[in-house]
Amino acid sequence: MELHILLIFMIFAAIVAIEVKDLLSSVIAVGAVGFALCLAFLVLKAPDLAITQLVVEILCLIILIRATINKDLPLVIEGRWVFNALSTLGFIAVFLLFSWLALRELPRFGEPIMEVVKKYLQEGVSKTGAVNIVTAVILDFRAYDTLGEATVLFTSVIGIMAILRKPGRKKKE
Amino acid sequence: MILYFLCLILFCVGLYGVLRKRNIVKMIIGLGIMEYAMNLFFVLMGYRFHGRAPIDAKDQNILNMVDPLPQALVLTSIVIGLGVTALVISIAIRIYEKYGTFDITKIKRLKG
Amino acid sequence: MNSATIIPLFVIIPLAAAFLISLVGKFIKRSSETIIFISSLALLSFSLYARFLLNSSAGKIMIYKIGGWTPPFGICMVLDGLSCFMLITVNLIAFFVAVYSLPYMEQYTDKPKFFTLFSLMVCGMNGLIITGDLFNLFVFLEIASIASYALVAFGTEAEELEASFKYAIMGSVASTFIFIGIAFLYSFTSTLNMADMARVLSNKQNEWVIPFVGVLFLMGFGLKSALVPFHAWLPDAHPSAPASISAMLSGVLIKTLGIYSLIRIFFNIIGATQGYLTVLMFLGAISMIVGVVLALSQWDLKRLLAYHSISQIGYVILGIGLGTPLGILGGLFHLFNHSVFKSLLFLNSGAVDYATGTRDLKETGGLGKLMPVTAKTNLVASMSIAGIPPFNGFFSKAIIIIACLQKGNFGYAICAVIGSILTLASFMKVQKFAFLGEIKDKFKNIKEAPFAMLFSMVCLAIICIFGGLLLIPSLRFFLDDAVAVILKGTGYAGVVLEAAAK
Amino acid sequence: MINNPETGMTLIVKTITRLTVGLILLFGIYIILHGHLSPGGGFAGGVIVALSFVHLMLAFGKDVAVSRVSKNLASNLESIGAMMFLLVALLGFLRGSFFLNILAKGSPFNLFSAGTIPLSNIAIGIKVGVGLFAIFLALVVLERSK
Repeated sequence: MELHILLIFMIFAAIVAIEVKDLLSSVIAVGAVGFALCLAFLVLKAPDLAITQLVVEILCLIILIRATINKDLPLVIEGRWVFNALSTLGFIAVFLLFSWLALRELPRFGEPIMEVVKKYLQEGVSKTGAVNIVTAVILDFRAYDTLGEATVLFTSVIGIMAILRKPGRKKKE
Repeated sequence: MILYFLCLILFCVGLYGVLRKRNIVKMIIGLGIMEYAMNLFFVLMGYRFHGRAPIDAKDQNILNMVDPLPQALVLTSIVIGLGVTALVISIAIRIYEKYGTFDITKIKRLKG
Repeated sequence: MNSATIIPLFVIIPLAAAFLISLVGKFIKRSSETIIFISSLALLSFSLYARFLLNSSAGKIMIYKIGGWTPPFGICMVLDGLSCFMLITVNLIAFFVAVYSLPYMEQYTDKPKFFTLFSLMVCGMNGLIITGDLFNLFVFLEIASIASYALVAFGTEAEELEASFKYAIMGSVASTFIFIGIAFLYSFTSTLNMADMARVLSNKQNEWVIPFVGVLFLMGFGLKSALVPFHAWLPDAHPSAPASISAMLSGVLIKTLGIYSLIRIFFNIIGATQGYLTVLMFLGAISMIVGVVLALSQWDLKRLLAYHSISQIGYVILGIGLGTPLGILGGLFHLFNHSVFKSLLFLNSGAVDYATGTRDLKETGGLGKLMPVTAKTNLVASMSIAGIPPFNGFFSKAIIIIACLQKGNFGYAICAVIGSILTLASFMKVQKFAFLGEIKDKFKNIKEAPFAMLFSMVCLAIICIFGGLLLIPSLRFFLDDAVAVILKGTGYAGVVLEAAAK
Repeated sequence: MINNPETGMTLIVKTITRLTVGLILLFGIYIILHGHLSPGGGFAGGVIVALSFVHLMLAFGKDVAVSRVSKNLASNLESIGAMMFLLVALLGFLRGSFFLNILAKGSPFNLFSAGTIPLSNIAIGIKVGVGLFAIFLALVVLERSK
């Protein structure tokens, strides 16, 4: 039941984050959505994710505030034009309709079919020695994902440093 | 069933933000909300009623553990989201430095 | 060490090169160039060697179990006809673009960072091709995309930043759609291994999940491969990227990230029903026409080439969407040809930009006399993209058109013919305005591009000329294995699981 | 800690930071090391370590933190961390396949127990921590030089 409350709060905070005029308050509203997500992870029995989400959220907020703090905070004139509004809302309505139909056929909430994961749960500790099964999955059963993951972060750090360097091109002679 | 649908509504709020807003930072915020909804949707899939966190206790043998696989994948996806958001924010900062505004409709130096 | 241990090398080599370059790039002069040259050469030779290993392996498939776990529990790498075909295409173009960009990148500061990002992009593409796991495909898709977002904005000029921002936002939206699709599939089949998922999906009937997931993937990967409703980012992103990167983007990136993933998911996992095929064919035909029509009015050389990329991708999607063996053969062959001559065209435009400093066709004129080699390679590439007989473009387009006629939908065949005629027209314009006519006075003293750029352009031109030979019986195995994998469809699951059980 | 008044925040924040930065860093290292026993692992711990540096920089101004970890040192350390993780993966080649967990597994509940998992956790922790701090340095350095 508390998940329903959290989710409704997140949707409300997200709408506030999108619609509010001032940039800084929309950044704060996104922070609220992120922390509510962290709470949702705790309720869903995922402590690993709660820690990671909390900490990543703080860093994201710092970077976002750094990007918007002393910029001119213009009065944000509302949306682009009517056709764009209609097409977006139409697309969202169709997307939600079909997702409702598809969601009905998925296993019900709270009863996941866990064929592959049974092996992880039974042999997690014995085969990998790690008590935290999630870490066992990350660093042993599916360690290749984490290599890709570390590369994603490495790419974004190198990419950011490449974008933020001062003289982009040597001036032609 | 309702939880999944609420999560997809949150996803659509983020999508609305990305497609409709003119301010670059608002688009980045919409993207962030879409990432949050995406991660929550995957973890919701792995929840088990009165299940336990997937960490073995020393004494008893826990049988009803929650599904650890979505948690492992969403950990990866959270850090991917951080990487993409940081990259897009640094592009936005450089754009602000060059164009002097965050308004996407005014950033139109590209021809065609 | 059985023969399958070659497969992880396709990811380890570019990763090690990227980490090394970012470590030693600044201190040791020219070290980043040598490292990138060695790693791309090694990758090319390994992909060719893997092709022959594949011939000798049983059932034309090689499985590599990471960490020693059997597939449904761990991640496995799968090397079959289709992925080997894509590997050779990717590493061939990556090698020539790496050689090309050694002198070309002198215009930009901070070369080591460029080569790190380039090597990471190649690592992302290679990882995506050889993986047998759906979430792993998403992770490597992200690596290649983030590297290409940063590379598009490498010149940090105003237009490039704007183009890169639009590309990054649309790319991330596509990735979220793909991730939602993966979440649906995981919840429905509770496994992430592609082969295991195909097996579970084939005997678990559903009514709305697979169509919904199919549409999600079509939107996500359609945006990555710039099909028409989602092509808005491509004409902005490709011209503003450095020339070697737009060659990689147009030549290879939209194919591996977009088309290869679409093929894998639609043919090997979900099972291509007639509904999906007609949608694919329809999208392909529209892309063909829209791309060419928009390209006619362009004066910026690279923007014109970007619009042509959209129309040529339409050919490939039309070919593969036909579903008949001849159609798929034509589509894949055109995929290989397009990546060769489109990257050659972008490298030519880069050479023109390097020498004259401008890409606008109005200003450049009569460069043929001062840049003879570039003019000739551009002629070869223009002829093959327009589909003139001796060159490779003609063979693949002809096969696609014949396949369309065989299958009986004449509308698409007529679209294909009109498309190639308009392509010919617009490339005559390029040839006339860029290389023929009289030379402008401010370009009197330009000199030919440096040797390394000419080397890779000439080699690509040679491949363009002799590309048609791939159809002769002795070399047909190269394409036929890929076509066989696609035609097997969900049989892919049986083959992979049985090979993994060994 | 040089506490010249004009850089960084007010004195109160500086004194509190002086107390908490060490604790945050220690907590981050704890999370990295106990990745396979308690929740959190290389990623969460690395981000906490990065936050302790960011915390230091916000409170005391740019030059204090930069004096400790300069920008190219940060990017070098990050590539070293990434190299370490790749080497741990390649270790698996010695006995069979790519990511094989070849070190002794040990008994489950004590610290040195899960083979290569703690090593990978440390490598990822270093990489994430220093990498994210390098991002923050790049963002702030751009601000100064405008």
